[in-house]
Amino acid sequence: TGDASQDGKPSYGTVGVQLSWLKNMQFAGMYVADKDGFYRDAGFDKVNLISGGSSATSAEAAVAGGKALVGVSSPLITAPAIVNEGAGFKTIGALYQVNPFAIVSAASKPIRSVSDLKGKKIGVSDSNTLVWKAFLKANKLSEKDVTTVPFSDTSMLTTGQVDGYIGYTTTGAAALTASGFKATELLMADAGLPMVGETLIASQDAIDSHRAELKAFLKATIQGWRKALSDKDQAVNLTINDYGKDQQYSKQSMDITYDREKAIIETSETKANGLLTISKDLQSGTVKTLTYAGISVTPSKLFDTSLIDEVISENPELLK
Amino acid sequence: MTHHPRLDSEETVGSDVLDRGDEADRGVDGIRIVHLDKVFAAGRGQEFQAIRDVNLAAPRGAFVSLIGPSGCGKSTVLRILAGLDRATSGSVMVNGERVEPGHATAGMGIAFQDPALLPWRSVERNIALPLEIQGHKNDAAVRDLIALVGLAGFERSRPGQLSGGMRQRASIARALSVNPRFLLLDEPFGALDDMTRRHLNLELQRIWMQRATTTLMVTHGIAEAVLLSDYVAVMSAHPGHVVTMIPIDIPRPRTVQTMSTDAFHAYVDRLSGMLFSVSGEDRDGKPASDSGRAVQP
Amino acid sequence: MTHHPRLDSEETVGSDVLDRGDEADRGVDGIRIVHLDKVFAAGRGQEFQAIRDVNLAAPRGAFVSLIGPSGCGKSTVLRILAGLDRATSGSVMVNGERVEPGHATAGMGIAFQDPALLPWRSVERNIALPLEIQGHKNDAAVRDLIALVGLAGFERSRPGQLSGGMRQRASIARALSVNPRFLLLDEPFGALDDMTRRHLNLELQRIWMQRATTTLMVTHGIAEAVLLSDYVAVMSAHPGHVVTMIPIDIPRPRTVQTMSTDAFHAYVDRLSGMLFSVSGEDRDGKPASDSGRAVQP
Amino acid sequence: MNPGLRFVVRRVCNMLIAVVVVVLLWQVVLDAFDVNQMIGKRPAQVWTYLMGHPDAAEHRAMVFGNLGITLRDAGIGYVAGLGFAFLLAVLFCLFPIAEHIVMPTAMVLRSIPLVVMTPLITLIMGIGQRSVTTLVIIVVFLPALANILFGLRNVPTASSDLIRVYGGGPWILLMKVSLPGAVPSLMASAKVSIPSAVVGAMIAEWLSTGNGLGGSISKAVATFSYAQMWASAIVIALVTMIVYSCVTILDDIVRPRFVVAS
Amino acid sequence: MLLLIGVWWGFTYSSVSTSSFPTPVAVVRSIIADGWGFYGRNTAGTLARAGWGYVWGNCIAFMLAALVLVVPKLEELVSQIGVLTNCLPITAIGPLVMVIFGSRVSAIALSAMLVFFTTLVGALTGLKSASRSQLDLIVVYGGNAWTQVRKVRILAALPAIMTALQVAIPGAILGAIVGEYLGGIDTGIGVALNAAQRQVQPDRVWALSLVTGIISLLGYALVGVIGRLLTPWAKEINR
Ligand SMILES: Nc1ncnc2c1ncn2[C@@H]1O[C@H](COP(=O)(O)OP(=O)(O)OP(=O)(O)O)[C@@H](O)[C@H]1O
Ligand SMILES: Nc1ncnc2c1ncn2[C@@H]1O[C@H](COP(=O)(O)OP(=O)(O)OP(=O)(O)O)[C@@H](O)[C@H]1O
Ligand SMILES: [Mg+2]
Ligand SMILES: [Mg+2]
Repeated sequence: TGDASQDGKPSYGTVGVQLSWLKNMQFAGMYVADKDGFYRDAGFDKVNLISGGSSATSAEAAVAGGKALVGVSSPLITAPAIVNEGAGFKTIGALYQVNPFAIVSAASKPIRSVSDLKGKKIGVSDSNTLVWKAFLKANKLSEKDVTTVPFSDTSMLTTGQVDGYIGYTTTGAAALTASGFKATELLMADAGLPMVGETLIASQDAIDSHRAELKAFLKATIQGWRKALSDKDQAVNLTINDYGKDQQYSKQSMDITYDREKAIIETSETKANGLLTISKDLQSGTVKTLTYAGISVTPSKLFDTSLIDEVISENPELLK
Repeated sequence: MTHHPRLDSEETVGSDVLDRGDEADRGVDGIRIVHLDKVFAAGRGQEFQAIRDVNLAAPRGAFVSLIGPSGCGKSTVLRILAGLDRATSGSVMVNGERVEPGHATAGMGIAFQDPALLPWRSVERNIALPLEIQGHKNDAAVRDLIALVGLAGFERSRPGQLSGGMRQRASIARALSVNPRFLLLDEPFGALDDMTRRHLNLELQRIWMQRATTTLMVTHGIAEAVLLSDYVAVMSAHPGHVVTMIPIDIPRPRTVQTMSTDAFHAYVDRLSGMLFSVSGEDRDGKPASDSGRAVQP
Repeated sequence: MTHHPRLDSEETVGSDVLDRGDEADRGVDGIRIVHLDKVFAAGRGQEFQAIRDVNLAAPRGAFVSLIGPSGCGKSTVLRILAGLDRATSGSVMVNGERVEPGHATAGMGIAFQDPALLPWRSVERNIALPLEIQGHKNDAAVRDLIALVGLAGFERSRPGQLSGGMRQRASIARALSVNPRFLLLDEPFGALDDMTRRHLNLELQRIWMQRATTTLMVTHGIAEAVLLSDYVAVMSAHPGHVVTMIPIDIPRPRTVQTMSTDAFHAYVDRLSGMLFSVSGEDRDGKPASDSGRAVQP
Repeated sequence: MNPGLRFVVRRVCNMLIAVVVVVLLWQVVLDAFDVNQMIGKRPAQVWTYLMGHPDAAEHRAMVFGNLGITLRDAGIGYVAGLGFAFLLAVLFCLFPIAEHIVMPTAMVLRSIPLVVMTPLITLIMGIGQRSVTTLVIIVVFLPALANILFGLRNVPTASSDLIRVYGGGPWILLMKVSLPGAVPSLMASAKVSIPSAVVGAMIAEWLSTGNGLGGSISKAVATFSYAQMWASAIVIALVTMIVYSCVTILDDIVRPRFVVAS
Repeated sequence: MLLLIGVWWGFTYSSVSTSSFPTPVAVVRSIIADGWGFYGRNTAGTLARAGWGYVWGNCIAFMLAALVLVVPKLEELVSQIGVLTNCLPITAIGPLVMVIFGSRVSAIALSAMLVFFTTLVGALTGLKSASRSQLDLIVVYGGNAWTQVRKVRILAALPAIMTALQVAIPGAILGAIVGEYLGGIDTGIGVALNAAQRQVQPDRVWALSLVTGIISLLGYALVGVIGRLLTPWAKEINR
């Protein structure tokens, strides 16, 4: 719990946030919250946005090790951590309301439905093994119906080594199309796998003893995302020219990504309940999906929505 | 090539050896070194002239010794003759063939100043190496050579298990293994006791007489040079230069007894005097000062 | 230790040197080698006895030369004296201290049979190495030694840029750099021409007389041994054994002139005879046969 | 006890000591850095996973099954990579010009991350054993090549002079001098290449076939199965260490035949 | 080198869609288009990490090699630890390194790890290459094992060590890139590579790889030249 400074405003000092990937469009709301001072206003001296990368479990590791207050992750990692290790994490909010995973395939040889999958060769990177397993299970496909190979680069699709691969809808087909390769995708969410994505996780310890801090963070993050969703130029600009500057992202593909993201962040549910919230349906849907992947977990073990609910109810302006 | 090398010697070279009837096939073109210069890069952009304008001619089949103060360039001349180093200028011919750096002269045998045995090969296999390279094996010859240099019983020893003198003897045997028509020896007997040395001297003479091998031997032993040679060339230092070449007119075969003749002693004294005069001016035996280091821009 | 080493020599050793009034501090315990044996493992489980029951005693401050046929074990004795090899049996004392393998005898200088210069160091720094190891620097001394061995002008050359004889001279200078109280020399002048050799012989005598250095020199030059030594030890081969030790009773300082005295010649002839008799039975100068290889179970 | 047996016993003891120290180090480092127990499994936890757990037999079957695949991949790659490096080094010795063509290529190949290379390789070789072997070769190849080449080139001038004066060409120099002289370097490459081959095989499995320990380890990390990850890692590490020890023993036997102190 | 480019050209020209494997022209164009601002910043980051990794890896390797020299019994153990650091896949140790060293230093740690073993083995082999007589020389003048190390062994080992240091260069760079690839870092070739891959920009991916290759090549050549300058005697007597 932060100290109250002289003017009565709480001060939480500097905290770290472990992102799930490089600084790209996925975290635009946080950039806005940082740039426009929402985090500062909430009582943080500084919020360090720590880039992620190809190391899949960095968020859990950072949160467990105390290096980050909040991590951005996915139930597909958090749930096994809880089940396998009895880890004290909880998912306290979710940005994506729709399962972002999709099977990306060439438009010339499209995979548009589950029935198209038979006999195809699909590239699956290790971090997506679970969701693929769940997908097969949910659609009653056996390992024999489709060939699975490790996936390293989209060139495997463009050179025809695979017929499709599992990627994020926000970057997958869009980026490919932007690069001149016509691609289509089959959203897993449309194939019986509801799930939240880009979840915010915190350790049970933080939830118990740093509740105010977490709530302040959630509030500022929601503010950031609200601004980002209403001001496309700022969001895209911050990504390209500031936070992700060294990657020299192309504006065209960031624009596409923004639009796709917006669609899965702003759903009818979040319009009603507030950004980052997770409805009961979505919770049980996520848990069902996890069950397909062989991970049995209950919603109450995986989620703790009490903080986000409190934040929304305490700050009704976040719903307007 | 008709150009005749200029020799800074008092004597002229050639006819006396050709008179020897039993060696009719020997020409006048055994060794022919003309205006030989060698400049080494001495680091930091500096240069060091090791030998300057070295000239030397000897008939085919002759035994020539090269004596001179330490560091005067004897090994340098020998290495150029062997085709191992490139002369800065000048030319070298052996038995009628021009020596090209990097090309081996056919029928050459050589013993370096340092024995250069391959540490993983036994004595026997070290001696057989030249034959192996040239593709003919001759175990009997190798065995004879081992006995000749007194290494019988050590055929299978590795060089690391030999004494210094034994290594040197192995290296001599190796030089002889190819039945050379042209033999280069760089202080071959330096590490041997007098007894062994004398024995090998006489053996060397025997082999040389049998095979009419054109031989150049670098040595520090004046007596040894006189005992074995048709000609003894004397070099001065800094930069190295052949100042004279003296024919040794003592009948062959020479024996241990030869060494007590007056003629022999006269040659030895004369060569000692010469070596003394090229070596330095100091009566007390101060050595050639190596300090006059020629540094060229 | 009161036990007196048995010497297989005709002479007994000691008193004549002690008589020399100017060297009153010299004791009788300069070098004391008692019943020394060395057996090498010769591979494939075989053994080779290099020396057997070597005994040798010389007073402190004496100059002892060791001569013998190539491969008789001279270097082996020297390396054991230097504490570099472990004797199979027997004991060795130097200047009153017991030599322990792996421990350096204080105040020792040594020149190996092979110069063993460090290729990355200049001549100057190679010579300064022992001083550096012992933590005292003495640039002036190093400079003097370089001049003494005639390497002035080559201070900064690396060993690879020197001739064979020059390398050997650098190695001698290095042995002298520590102002040794005990000096071991293994054929130190083998690669040098007579002139340089004689000069260095006399310089060595001067230094030895100044500093009362107990010295053991392995050499193949009988004249050199007589010129420099108080005692000359003669070794026979297979296995190596000191057969006799002859005191040289010629007044000091000896000079080039000494070498033409009758006394000198008498010693040289006597030693040659001895060396001859240990070297082999064959009149033609056949060397010591190395074939009697002692293989022990 | 006969000397051969004593030698083996001593080496085995050394090996055991190394294992004990590594296990201690493992425990100590994790404790010292206070690594979370979920991620940094301690020796005891790995032991439980493999031996004490109710599903231990299943775990063992999985880990050792994958180990077999990885060892096969690494072994093939090791032999091929080392052989290839050796052949090229020999080629460079005979035709130095070849070095100027191949060396830069090898360098570029070595420094491009395999994640980028893999799609190209799988495209050419197809997904399977051939591309795994190719990837292992890329990892093993350069250090081995550099070491062998260094050994082959490190010929005393005196020895090469000797060959030259007797009319021996590059081939004879190579056979009579360079190769025997390079034995220590060859053995050093053989040693360095062992861990390289193993890690190369695992990377290749991860990126290309998804089989073996390489595949299972990264899948385990992705699904937060750290006990499995650690168990796999430790097993492969131990096996590699044992193989390395064996080659070291071989080295100790072979080397003295070629380097004789003079 | 030209040959290599030729093969590349031929390959990309003939067989494959250029959208996945670009031609050399496309790669060069991409380099020019991205410009100094992009490559300067990213390579500077990677180079700094690789440089530190190189320094650390080598320092640790040398320290351990020195330890082995003083206590020869440790050789087996030390090299086994080297083997250990070198036989674990980055996917396994990556998370661990991130946890232990923190994400920012992890690239340096990985780079150091890849450098460490090569140098260790090179140093251990080299330190044994001093000749018997050179070591004897030190003993007779009262030097101890440590004097032997300082005056003889290190210098005798220098040629072998320089080779190891040369081979370690691509290792260091690769380690840094993979470290960046794993995460926690905002600027660097590894990050840019990862981003470009995700954004499906094969031109840039290959351009970055090429730049990496060239940097390694330069570093390799540089160390080679330094090695030759440091060991002028190596081509002289070479006993
Ligand atoms: N590689 C080299 N670089 C520079 N200088 C060299 C090189 N090799 C030889 N020299 C110099 O050339 C001169 C002649 O050397 P060389 O070996 O021919 O002498 P040498 O007459 O054989 O002497 P020694 O009788 O001592 O063997 C010496 O002064 C030596 O320093
Ligand atoms: N490491 C070794 N292993 C086996 N035998 C050895 C070893 N070192 C020396 N010997 C043998 O010991 C004998 C004596 O060698 P040593 O070097 O002492 O001879 P030396 O008297 O110095 O001869 P030289 O005058 O030729 O130098 C030789 O026969 C040699 O073969
Ligand atoms: Mg010479
Ligand atoms: Mg000797």
